[in-house]
Amino acid sequence: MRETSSVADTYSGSPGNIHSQLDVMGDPGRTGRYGEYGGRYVPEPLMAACLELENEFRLAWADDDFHNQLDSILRSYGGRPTPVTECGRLSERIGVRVLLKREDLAHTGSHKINNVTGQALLARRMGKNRLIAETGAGQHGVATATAAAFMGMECTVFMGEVDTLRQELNVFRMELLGANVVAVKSGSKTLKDAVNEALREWVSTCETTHYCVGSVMGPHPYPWIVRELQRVVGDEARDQCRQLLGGQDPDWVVACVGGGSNAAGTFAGFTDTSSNLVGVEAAGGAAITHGTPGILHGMLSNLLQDDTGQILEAKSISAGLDYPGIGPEHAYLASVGRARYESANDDEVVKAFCQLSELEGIIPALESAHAVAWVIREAGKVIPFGSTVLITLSGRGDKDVSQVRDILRKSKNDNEEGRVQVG
Amino acid sequence: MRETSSVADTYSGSPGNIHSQLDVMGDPGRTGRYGEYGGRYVPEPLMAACLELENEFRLAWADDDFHNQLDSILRSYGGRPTPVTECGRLSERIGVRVLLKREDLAHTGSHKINNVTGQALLARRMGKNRLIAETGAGQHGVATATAAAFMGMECTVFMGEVDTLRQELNVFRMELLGANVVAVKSGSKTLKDAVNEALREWVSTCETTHYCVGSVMGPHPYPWIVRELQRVVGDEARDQCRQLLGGQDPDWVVACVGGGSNAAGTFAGFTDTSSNLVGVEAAGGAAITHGTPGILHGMLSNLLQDDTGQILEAKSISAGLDYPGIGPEHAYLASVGRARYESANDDEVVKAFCQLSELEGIIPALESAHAVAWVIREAGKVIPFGSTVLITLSGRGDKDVSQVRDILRKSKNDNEEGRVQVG
Amino acid sequence: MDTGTTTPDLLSSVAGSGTGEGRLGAIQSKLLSARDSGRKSLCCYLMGGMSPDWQDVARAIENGGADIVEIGLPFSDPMIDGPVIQHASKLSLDSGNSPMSVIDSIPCMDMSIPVAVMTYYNIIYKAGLYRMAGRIASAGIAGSIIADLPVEESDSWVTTANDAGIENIMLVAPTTSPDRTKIICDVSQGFVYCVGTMGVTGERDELPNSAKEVAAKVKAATDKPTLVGIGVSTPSQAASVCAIADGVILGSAIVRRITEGEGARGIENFVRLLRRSID
Amino acid sequence: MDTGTTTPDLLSSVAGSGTGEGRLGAIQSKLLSARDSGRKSLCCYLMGGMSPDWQDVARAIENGGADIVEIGLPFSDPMIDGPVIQHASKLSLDSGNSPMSVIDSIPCMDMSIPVAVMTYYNIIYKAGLYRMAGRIASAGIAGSIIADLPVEESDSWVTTANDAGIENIMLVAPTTSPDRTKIICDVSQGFVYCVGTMGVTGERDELPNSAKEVAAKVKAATDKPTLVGIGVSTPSQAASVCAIADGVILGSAIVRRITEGEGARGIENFVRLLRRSID
Ligand SMILES: Cc1ncc(COP(=O)(O)O)c(C=O)c1O
Ligand SMILES: Cc1ncc(COP(=O)(O)O)c(C=O)c1O
Repeated sequence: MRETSSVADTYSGSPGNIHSQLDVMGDPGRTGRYGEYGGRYVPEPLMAACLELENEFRLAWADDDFHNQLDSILRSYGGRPTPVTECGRLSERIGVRVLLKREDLAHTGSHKINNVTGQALLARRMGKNRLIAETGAGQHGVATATAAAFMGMECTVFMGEVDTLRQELNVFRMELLGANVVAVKSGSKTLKDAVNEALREWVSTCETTHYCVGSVMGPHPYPWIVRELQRVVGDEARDQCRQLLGGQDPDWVVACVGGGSNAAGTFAGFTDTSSNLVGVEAAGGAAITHGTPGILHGMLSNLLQDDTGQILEAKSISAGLDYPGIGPEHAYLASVGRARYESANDDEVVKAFCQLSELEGIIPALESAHAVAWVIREAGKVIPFGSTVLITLSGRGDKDVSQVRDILRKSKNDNEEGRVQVG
Repeated sequence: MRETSSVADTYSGSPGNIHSQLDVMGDPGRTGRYGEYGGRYVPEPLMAACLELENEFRLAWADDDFHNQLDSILRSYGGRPTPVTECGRLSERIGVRVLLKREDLAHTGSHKINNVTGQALLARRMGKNRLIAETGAGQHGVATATAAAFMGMECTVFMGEVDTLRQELNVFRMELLGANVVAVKSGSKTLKDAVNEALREWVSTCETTHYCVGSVMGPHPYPWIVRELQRVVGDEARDQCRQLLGGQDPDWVVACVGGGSNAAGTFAGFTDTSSNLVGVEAAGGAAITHGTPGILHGMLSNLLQDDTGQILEAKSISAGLDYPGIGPEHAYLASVGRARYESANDDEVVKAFCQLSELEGIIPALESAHAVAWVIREAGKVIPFGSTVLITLSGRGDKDVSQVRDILRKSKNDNEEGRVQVG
Repeated sequence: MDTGTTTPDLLSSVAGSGTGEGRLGAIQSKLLSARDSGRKSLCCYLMGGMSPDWQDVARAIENGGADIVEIGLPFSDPMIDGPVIQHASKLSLDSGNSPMSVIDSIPCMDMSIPVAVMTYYNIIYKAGLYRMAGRIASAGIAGSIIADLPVEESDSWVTTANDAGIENIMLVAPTTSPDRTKIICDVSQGFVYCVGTMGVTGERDELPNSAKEVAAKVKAATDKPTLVGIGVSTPSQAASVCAIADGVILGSAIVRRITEGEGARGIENFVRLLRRSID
Repeated sequence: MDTGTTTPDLLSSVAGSGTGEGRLGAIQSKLLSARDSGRKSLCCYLMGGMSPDWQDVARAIENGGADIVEIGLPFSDPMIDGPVIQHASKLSLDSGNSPMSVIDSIPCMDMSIPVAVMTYYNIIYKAGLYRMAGRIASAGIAGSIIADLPVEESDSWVTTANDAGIENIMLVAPTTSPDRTKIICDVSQGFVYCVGTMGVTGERDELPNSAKEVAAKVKAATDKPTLVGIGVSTPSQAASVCAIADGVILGSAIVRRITEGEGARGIENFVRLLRRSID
């Protein structure tokens, strides 16, 4: 752990199989460090809960019974394994072979169910019968409410007031699932404030309540727990790819990055291969590209912040990527060069959303469309023609259809107005 | 085939394993008869296309390559097999053991993908590069547009104008997938008129276009083709149930019935077992309970119609069950007593929708909620306590969430107004 | 359940049934004698009950020189009809008509040319085949055209209709195979209805090639009168088709005019134009 | 990346570090001498920059009889703060203040009681630990309280702060284990901040039982001054806690009054009430 900076020096900028010797994406230890990133920056009242959680997770994760229970729920309830789909038409169009890991087919429509199922089981193991969660667009909130319903637990979801209005239907969906949704009115009234509020709630209830964090973020052990719970995505995908590719791994493995859980879970399956790993952030929320190291929500990672350390709002078309930070392990992977982080802007993303729909009959989540957009853009450039690319399609786009419709209508109207003015 | 009425006499009213000797749900022959039901009542211009389709299907269905292709797409693209989920909390609540066959996890969110994938492959085999389809709520339209996108085919979907307004988002979804959506302005401007219009379009284009019928309805060979393509639901479910139930079959097998494709596909896996088969219609579209035999859309079956043979509009909370007819094989199964057909009303359905969401974390399609509603109502009555019930959850309810929200709000307001008046 | 379901198992079983043979009905004799005298035949369609003056219009059609008048019995779901006739069907039902009420009003119209009813099978099936055949026959109606009753499914109705003295007219389409054409021609009575185009009823600017082709195909298969309908919209198109066919059937062109408010007089003039174009 | 990341790997490595020993800082000496003279201590919090007159209010707190004034440095995401202090933080930032501007205005306030700053670690981390420690020290500020810097992560800051002569005050919570309490008490300087309740900052009607329990726990573990904050809102609650603790910290009760427009005079009176209740 202490050799971090020398490791970073040796490997930075050179992705490839040289890293297979490293124990990347392993156990971050008691301090929860990924190189210099991670850690556990929480007020003392939360320390006991964090320590208990770490201990319980260590026990559970070493326990075959726990794995069996989790695997069985994910299989018979969550719809795992999800398939890998060969995208014939898109591949032909762009000249690289595209495979999609289909988390859109998982129950509740995204990879989030993998994480919440594991955490709900863990909570039950700890004797806690209540889950709280933060949510941005609502995907993680819906997933948490789902797991709580299935396991008969209480559930409260914190959601920025702005988001509750933007995603009114997801609020109702959570309520249908029996959850109590709290509209957070502090700060920017969006995801980061929902996290703050969930942490605040957790401070006063941590003895009976488990905080079900939605991505590879937060204080140790969350980034580790969530990555391990999402590892199933990468593990499945690697086996499936090897079957499809005659034992080979894909040349590129690409996933979108909000907090970074679907990317972390995917990458975890490929760290010991020679695949190039790419995380794609929203251009307006690119914590790796435009962020600087800082501490938020219990972790040291890259953040969008001003010079005085005030956290900035992320702004992107996809609510699920509207987070001003990134999981600390991604900051680490970027710093050592084992993964690279790129971004895609809103226009490209809408185009990719439409292209994947039209060419493959798969409407991606706007979040996932970031990964697709980057691959489309870089095919024949960064990604050589003829390469094989695995994209994790983290979720389905049904939730985004009305937003995209409005965007397309608006841009159509703008164009028409433009034309009228010209003519 | 000619012994139909004596068969009906012998067995009517006595469901059970006595039927395992019968070739129920087998090949309906060249005439496409299920007892007295079915047939092929189409204008002469469509006969050639129907005959060609039957011939091609017979060849394809006897062809291992075709099955391999289909199975492979359903597996790697469609998300099959879908799991069977044990509903612990609902079971405890109602005193019967409930298992769900999870078609909600299939790509596009319902069992419809099984059918359209098969028909699209069949169309390609016939050298037809264009699909047309009717749709009510939009599920079959979305599924058809999806298959067309995936296979690079053209697609036009006919949808009643009333439905295009009610389900505006699904219209956009189909357009995203590259389909052309035609708002049908004739008749009641709903599903049955969309079928009429699709048939009309087919008359003028049948040499290049395949009509992708959405349920076990229409002229022979459609009811047969669609049942065979949905058989995968029942076949999978039977194996999965036997695994779960120590080699036993469920006592009851229940599915909702619009046209009847998910029920037919499910039942097909269980006809040779001793399971009781139950199809649940919408109370406002109960063609078996309230309909009389007649001819519509190319088939002889039970229809909602007036004394003079004019077809009536079905009215239910779930657009997918708003069809005034039912697949002819269901009329047959009802007449010989191999399956029974029940109905659930809108109130029960909304309640079941909420209960399944809250108890199991699964938001069902309103269509599927009919099957759940009947089981909840009859647990401990028609269904003895302690029985095992397999319900096919034909689809997910995301599409219905906003409608249910409006219904619940309205009934809450009504109640409050009522209270105010009383007080 | 009535006899509507006793359909033949296979097309081949129909082939030899020869229901088309035997004594000639009013429609077939009229059309044959026209042909024998070198005249082309004209059959005009209107939807029963579509307008308050529909009975006058039917008589105007007779007066204009049609050989046969075809009267639609309204059905909620007219699958082979285009917008014009769909709308007429809806108008009829909306003004309180029913298939039976249309049938029952035929006798008092006192037509002297043969009348055929055109409808969909459910109308007959729901009423009961025997009952419906009796009702049609007692109304003095000579023939029936059931749009969605292909030859495979036609046995029950043909038998019942024949017993009541009704000629059942069958359709041949451009896509109908030669073998099948032969069988349909055998079974069809009155005349053989050649579907002039692959499509629904409705007017078209151009006469499709298929109109003549299907007529030629049918004429090669049978001696029965061969009329072309669907896709024939104007006097000149009618004339063109009659170069091959024994006559034409016009529906939408007439129904549209009625819908647009053209009265009996106007329709009579239009029919006269048609008559002249094929004479 | 700066030294903020050189944290101890294990809690145990902190235990022996004994940073709490050595020469006493201004805060700790003041509180110890109060205790030695049998007086309870009062520490009052306000958010720097939250109102135009905040500096006057700080002086009023001194005049009212507080022993320590705690000044919040505004942060956008104050995770352990309830709505009252969150809002104050936002008010401060919205009126153009920054953590540095607050620090820089302390000297001219000319306080004669020790000042501690209270903030979140990102404010320090982003500025750079060394730079921030220097700035705080040159402003004459005696102590720091970093809400989200638990003992495991505190090594770098404590070292840097100590070098600059700043006392870093650490928190003990009701859920903190005995072992851990011991370690935190060892590391904490100035005083030990006992978190009186499991919850965020904010006023409460009742003094939670945990307030006295945590004070007792800490007093059993250390001789350092033991002050209870979070969950203490009124003079009588303050008095009640001081039955066990060496003093109390009031934040939200003061900040709310400022937010509601209470000026320096009003706050001074409130502080006087508090002072009287614990004397
Ligand atoms: C479909 C989908 N993909 C991706 C994300 C981003 O989260 P993460 O980066 O943790 O995978 C979200 C978050 O809501 C999401 O809903
Ligand atoms: C989810 C779902 N279930 C059921 C149905 C009814 O169709 P069927 O009876 O053919 O299964 C539909 C039709 O749209 C549907 O969308």
